[in-house]
Amino acid sequence: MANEKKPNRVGVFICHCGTNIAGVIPIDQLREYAMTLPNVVHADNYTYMCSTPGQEKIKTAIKEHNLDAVVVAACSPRLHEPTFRKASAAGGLNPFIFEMANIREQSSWIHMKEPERATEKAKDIVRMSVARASLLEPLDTKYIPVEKAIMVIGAGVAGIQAALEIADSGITTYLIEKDPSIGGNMSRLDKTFPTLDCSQCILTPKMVDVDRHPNIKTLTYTEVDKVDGYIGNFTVTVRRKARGVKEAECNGCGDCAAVCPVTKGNEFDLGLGPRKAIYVPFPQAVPLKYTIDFDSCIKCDLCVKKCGDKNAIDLNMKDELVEIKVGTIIVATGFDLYEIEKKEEWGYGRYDNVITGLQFERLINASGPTGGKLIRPSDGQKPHNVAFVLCAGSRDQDANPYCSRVCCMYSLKHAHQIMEKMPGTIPYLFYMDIRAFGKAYEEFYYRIQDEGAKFVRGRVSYIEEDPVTKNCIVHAEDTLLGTPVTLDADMVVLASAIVPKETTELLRNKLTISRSPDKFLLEAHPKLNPFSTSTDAIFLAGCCQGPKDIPDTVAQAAGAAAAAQVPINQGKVALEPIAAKVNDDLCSGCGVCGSLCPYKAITLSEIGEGHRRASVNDAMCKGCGTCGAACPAKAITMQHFKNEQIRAQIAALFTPVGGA
Amino acid sequence: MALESQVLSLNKGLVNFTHEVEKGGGENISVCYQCGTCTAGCPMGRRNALRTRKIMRMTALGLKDELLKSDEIWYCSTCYTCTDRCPRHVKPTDVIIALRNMATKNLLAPKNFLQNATFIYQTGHAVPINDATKKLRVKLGLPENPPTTHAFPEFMPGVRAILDGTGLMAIKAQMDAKEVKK
Amino acid sequence: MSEAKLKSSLFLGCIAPNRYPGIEVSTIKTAKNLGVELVDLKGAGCCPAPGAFGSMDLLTWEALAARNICLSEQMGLDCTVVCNGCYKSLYDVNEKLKANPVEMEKVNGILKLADMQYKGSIEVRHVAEQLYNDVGIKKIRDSVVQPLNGIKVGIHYGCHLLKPGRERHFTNAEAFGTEIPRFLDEMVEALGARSMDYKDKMMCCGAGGGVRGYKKDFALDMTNEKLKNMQAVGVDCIVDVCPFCHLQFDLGQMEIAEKFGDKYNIPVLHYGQLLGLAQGMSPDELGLEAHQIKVDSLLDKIV
Amino acid sequence: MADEFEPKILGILCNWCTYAGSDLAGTSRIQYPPNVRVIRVMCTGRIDPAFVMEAFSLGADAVLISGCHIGDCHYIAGNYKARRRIALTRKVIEQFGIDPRRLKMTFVSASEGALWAEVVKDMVNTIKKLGPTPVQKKVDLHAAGGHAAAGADEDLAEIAKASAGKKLEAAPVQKK
Repeated sequence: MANEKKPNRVGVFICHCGTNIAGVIPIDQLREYAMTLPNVVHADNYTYMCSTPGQEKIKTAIKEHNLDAVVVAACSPRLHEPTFRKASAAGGLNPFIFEMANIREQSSWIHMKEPERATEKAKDIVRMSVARASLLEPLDTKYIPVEKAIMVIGAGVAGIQAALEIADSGITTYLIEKDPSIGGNMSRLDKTFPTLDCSQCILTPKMVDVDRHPNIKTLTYTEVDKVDGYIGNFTVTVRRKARGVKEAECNGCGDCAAVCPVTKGNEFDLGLGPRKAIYVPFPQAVPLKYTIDFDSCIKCDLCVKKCGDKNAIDLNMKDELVEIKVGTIIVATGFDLYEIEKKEEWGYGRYDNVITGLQFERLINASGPTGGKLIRPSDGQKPHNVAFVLCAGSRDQDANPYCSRVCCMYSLKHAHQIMEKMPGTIPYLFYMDIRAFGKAYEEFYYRIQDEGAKFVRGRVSYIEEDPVTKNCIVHAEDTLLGTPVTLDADMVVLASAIVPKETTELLRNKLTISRSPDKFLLEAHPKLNPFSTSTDAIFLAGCCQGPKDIPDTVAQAAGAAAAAQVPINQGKVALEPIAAKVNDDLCSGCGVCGSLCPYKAITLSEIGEGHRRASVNDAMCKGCGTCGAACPAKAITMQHFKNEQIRAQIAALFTPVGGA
Repeated sequence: MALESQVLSLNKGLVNFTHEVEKGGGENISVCYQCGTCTAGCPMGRRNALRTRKIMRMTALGLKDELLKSDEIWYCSTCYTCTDRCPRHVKPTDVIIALRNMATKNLLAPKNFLQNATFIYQTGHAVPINDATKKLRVKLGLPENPPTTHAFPEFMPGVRAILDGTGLMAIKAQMDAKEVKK
Repeated sequence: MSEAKLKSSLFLGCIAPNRYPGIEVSTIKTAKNLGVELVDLKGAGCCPAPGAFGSMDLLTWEALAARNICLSEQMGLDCTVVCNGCYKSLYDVNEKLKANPVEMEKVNGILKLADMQYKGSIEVRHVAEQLYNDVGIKKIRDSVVQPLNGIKVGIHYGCHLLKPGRERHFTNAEAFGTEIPRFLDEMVEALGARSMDYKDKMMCCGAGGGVRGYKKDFALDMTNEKLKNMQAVGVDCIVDVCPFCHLQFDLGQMEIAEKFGDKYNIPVLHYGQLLGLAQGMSPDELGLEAHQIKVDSLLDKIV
Repeated sequence: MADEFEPKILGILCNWCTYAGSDLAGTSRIQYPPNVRVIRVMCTGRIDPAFVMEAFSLGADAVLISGCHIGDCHYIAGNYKARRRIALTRKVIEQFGIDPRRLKMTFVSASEGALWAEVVKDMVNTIKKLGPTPVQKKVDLHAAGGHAAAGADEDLAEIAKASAGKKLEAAPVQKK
C-alpha cells in the first residue's frame, strides 16, 4: 500500500468553457502559470474540454507526455468529474489519479467584475489541485450486487405510474401508501384541465391495474419507519398500521359500516361529508378493504357481530413492523394544501361559505358528498355567483413565495364547471396574472373567457361575511380600472397553495435527502436530473419535488421509474473506493471510531487479551471520514481524502511554490 | 394649436428617486407586482382619490414631480393595513411617509403639519394644555399642569435644540417666508 | 390594596393629559389596583405624533422620541404609554435604534445638542398590552367589584399598537394579530361586558397621519362609517386604548352631527375608564362627565 | 493607492450541501468577494482540527467550515460532530492568541447559493475588521488540535478544561 511511486508527471488541461471561463480569466496566462508548478510537465487548453476533441487531447497527451496524473481546470467536479475520469482511464491511467480544479463555479462566474482577482484565485485553485494530484493513489472500484426490487413511497398518480412502469418491466415493486386507499389527491378531483376528462375515469383503471399486477405488492395504511443501507441494498422497515380489518378476509361488503354508530367527518371529502369509524374513504377505494379509525372507535363490537363468520374484524389488532429489502427507492409523497386559515383576512375556517379549491372539487364531483351539486355550506342553497381567489398563499412572502403552477388552470376549470352545470351562476376570478403555460392551456383560458367568466385583475385584500345572509363581501382593486371594487359573493373559493405533504420532512430525514428552501425535496440537477436526489438510488416523482400538474407528474414518474431500474438491470453497482482503512500497526483499539460511525461499518475485534483492533466493512462504509478525523492515533486513512492529500492542498494555498 | 400629448414619457422617470425613497424607509418598491391589495384594503381610498398602488407604481417609475406635488400623498391616515397585507413585503405606508419627507424638504407640505412643529417648539406638546383642562385636572385630583414639559419647562431648551438641530425649524421658516411672499 | 410589584414610567403624551385627563387618572388608579406602579416621567413632551410629525422629517421624529425614551432610561424604568400613536413613536424608534447602530449614532448626534444620550436599555410598553401579558386576565377579572352587566361594547383597537404586524413582537402573539386580535376583547369581557362583533372592526378611526388636521372631512367620514357599523349592532359604548382615537370618536361625534347631520350619542371610554367603572370608581372620579358624549345612558345600564 | 487588506481565507466544504450550494451561487452568477479558496471533502465530519491548525500555522487569515444544516447531513450526523469539534478548536486557537472569530462554521444547503455568498461576504467583512493574522511563522499548532478532536467525541467537559490550559489526557499517540 505505502511507498508506491507518487505521480510526478502531471498534465494540466484548461477549459475555456466557451467564454464562461475564458471571458474572465486569460487562459494563456493560466496555462503558462501551470507549467511553472512542481511536477507539471504538460499544460494545454481547449474551448470545450468536455467535448470529444477535448477528451481526445487528454488521452493523447497521457501517452505523448507519459503523464501519470491529470488535472482539468474547468467546471465543478459535481458536473464533469465522471467525464474526465473516463477520459483519463481511456488514456491508460487509473481514473482516481485525476483531479478537477473548479475555476468556473468557484471563480470566473462569481468574480466576473474582478478579472484580475479571479485569475489570481484560479491560479491558486490550479496550484492546490496539482499539489493534491501529485499525492493521489490508484484505487480500485468495487462492485456490489443489487437487490432486484424497488420501493415506491406514496401511491398517488405519481407513485401509481412509477409502480406500473417498473412492474411492467418485470421488477418486484413495493408500493407503500399511508392512507387506507391508493389514489392520492387525484382521486379527489372531478374533471382535469384542459381536456375536461373525468379524473376518476382515467385514474381508476390504473388503480385496478396496480391491484391486479403480479409484480406489485401494495401495502396501504403503511408508513416508512426506518431506512437502512445504501444503493442497491436498502432495508426499509415499514409500519403496517393496525387496520382493525384483516385484508385477506374482508370482502368490502360494507355491512360493518352500516351498523357502526360512530360518525365522523370524512378526511377524503375534506370534512364535507360523513364517514363511520369503520370505513372506506371512497367507494372506488383500492383495495376495497375497510379500515377502523381507532381514535374514534368505541369498541361496541357491533361490526364484529355483523361481520359474523367472515371474521374479518379484529379490534385488538396491533401495528406490525415489516422489513423489506430493495435496490432503489422512489419518493412520491405528493402535496397538501397550504393552511389557508393563516391568511385571516380571507376568513377561511370562520366563514361558512369560504372553501378551498380541493373542497370545490369534492362538492362538484358526482361521487362527492353532495352528489355533484355545488351548494353553499351555510344553507345548502345554490350560489348565484362565486368568487375565486387565485394565488391564495402562493407568490406571497408571508406564506409561500413560489407559484403553485396549477391554481390558474384549475380555477379556470372550476369556472367552466360552474357555467356548464349551473347556467346563470357567474364565476368571478380575482387574479394577478393568468399563467397558462402548458399544451392547450392558453386555448383553454380563451375558451373560459369566451364562455362568460368574469376576470378581475386584482388580489383580494379582505373578505367580510354578512352575518345575516352569510354572503361574502370580497374587496379588491380592479387594477386595470384603478378602482377599489367589491363583490357580494354567495361563495368564495380560495385557490390555496400547494405545499409538500406534512410527513415529507420526517421521511426526508430517514432517507438523508435534501430539500430546497421552499421545503420541497431537492432534485440532483434542476434541468438535467430533475428526478434524482443527491443520494444514490433515491428518486423523486410528482409534487414532493415541486408543484406540478398531472401531465408533468406522470412524465416525471415515468422518468424516475426508468432511472430507478438502471441499477437493477445492471445487477451491480460501483462503490466509490473512498472507504476508511485501518492501519493495524497504529490502531490502539480505543473504539472512538466505532462509536462515531453512522453506518455501524466499524467493528472492534479482540486480538489477544485486552487488545482490540478496529476493522472497516468496505461495503457499509460510505467514506464520510468522521472516524478518520477523530482517530487519536491517526490509524485511519480516508482513501482519496487522505490527510496528506488535504494538507498538501492547504500547504499549496498558503506556501506557493512555482509561479515565477 | 397642437394638442398636448397624452403620452407619458418613461424617460422622465428618475431611477435615483426610487432609490432615495427606498433609503427613506420605503423598502422593496421594485418587487411590487401591482396586485392592488393595498388599494383594496385602504379605508381612506374608499372615500377619496388616494390610490396606494398607483403611488407605488409612480415611485417605481421615478415620477418625482408628480408625486411630490400630488395632494393624495397627504390623505393617508397611516393605518398600515396595506403594509400589513402586502404579499411582497413592500411598505406602502412608509413609502408615503418617505415621499412626504421629501415633499417637506421641497417646501410642499401642507401648513398644518408644520404648525405641529411650532407647538412643540413652544410648549413641548403638539396639543398643549388649555384652561378648561387645567380646571378639570385639579377637579380629578391631578396637578394643574401634567409632569411633562408643562410642569418642567426647564426641559424646553433641549427640545428646541433638537428641533433646530435637525433643520426642521429652518424649513418651517422658509415655508413661512414663501407664504408671506404670496 | 395589592402591593406594587411591577413598576414603570408613565409617558402621557399630549391628548391624555391636555384634553382627556380622565384617561390619565383612570390608568394610574386602575393599574395600581392591579399591582402596577406608574411613575411620573418628568419633562416628557409630545411623542411626537408618528403620522403628523414623522411625515415631515423622520430624523426629527426619531430624535424627539429618543429624548422621551432617554428620560425613562435615566430612571432605569421601562416606559408605559396609554396611546397607540405614542406607542408607535416610542416603540418603533426604540426598536429601530436598538437594531441599527448607524441610525443610533445619527440620533445621538442630535441628542447631544440636548445633552442626552440614547442607550437602548429599556422596553416600551402599551398599558393594555402590559395588563394583558404581565398582569393577566385572571387578575383583571378578580379586581372587578362592579361587573358591567353585559353592556354591549364596540371595541376599537386602533392601528398603531398592532400594525405594522411584522415589526411587532408581543408575548402571546396570537392574541395580538392584526386581522382578528383578541386581547382587548378578552380584557373587556373579563369585566362582565360583551364585546360586539361589527363590520370592519379593525378599520382605522380616520384621525391619523395628519389627516384630521389637513382634511377633516375625510377623517370624519371614516369615523362616521365606523360609528354607523357599531350602531348597527347596537353598542352601548365604544372602548379604545388610544386618546387620539378617543378624541376622534368623542369630539368627532359632535363634528359629524354638525357636518353630516348624523347623530349617534355613543359614549366613548378608554379601557382605563371602563376598568375603573368595573373596579367601582365613580364616573366623576374617572373624568367621564367631561366627555362630549354623555355617559348617563351607559351608567344606567350598569347599575 | 493604498492596498486594502485582502484576507486569505481557507474554506472547507462538504460535497453534498455547501459545495453544491457554492456551485449554485456560481451557476446563478451571484457575485461575491474572491477571498475564499475552497477544499472539498465528502463531509464536514472529515475535517480534522489539525487541518485548521495547519492553515493558521501557515498564515491563513481565517478558516471557514461549512456543511449541511443540522439534521440534513448526507451521512446522518457528521455535521454535528464537526460542529462540536470546531467549537472546541475555536477555544484552542484562542489559547494560541488567534481571535476565535477567525474560525467559523456555517450551515448552507445545496439550494442556498445566495446564502453562501452572504456567508462569504460576512466572513470577509469580519476578517477585514480584525486585520491580518497574528501568526508570523509556521508553529506547530496542529498537534494540539488533533488531540482536541479525539477527545471531543468522548468528553466535552474534559477537553474544555484541557483547552483552558490544563494538561491534556488523550488517547495514546503512536509516532509514525
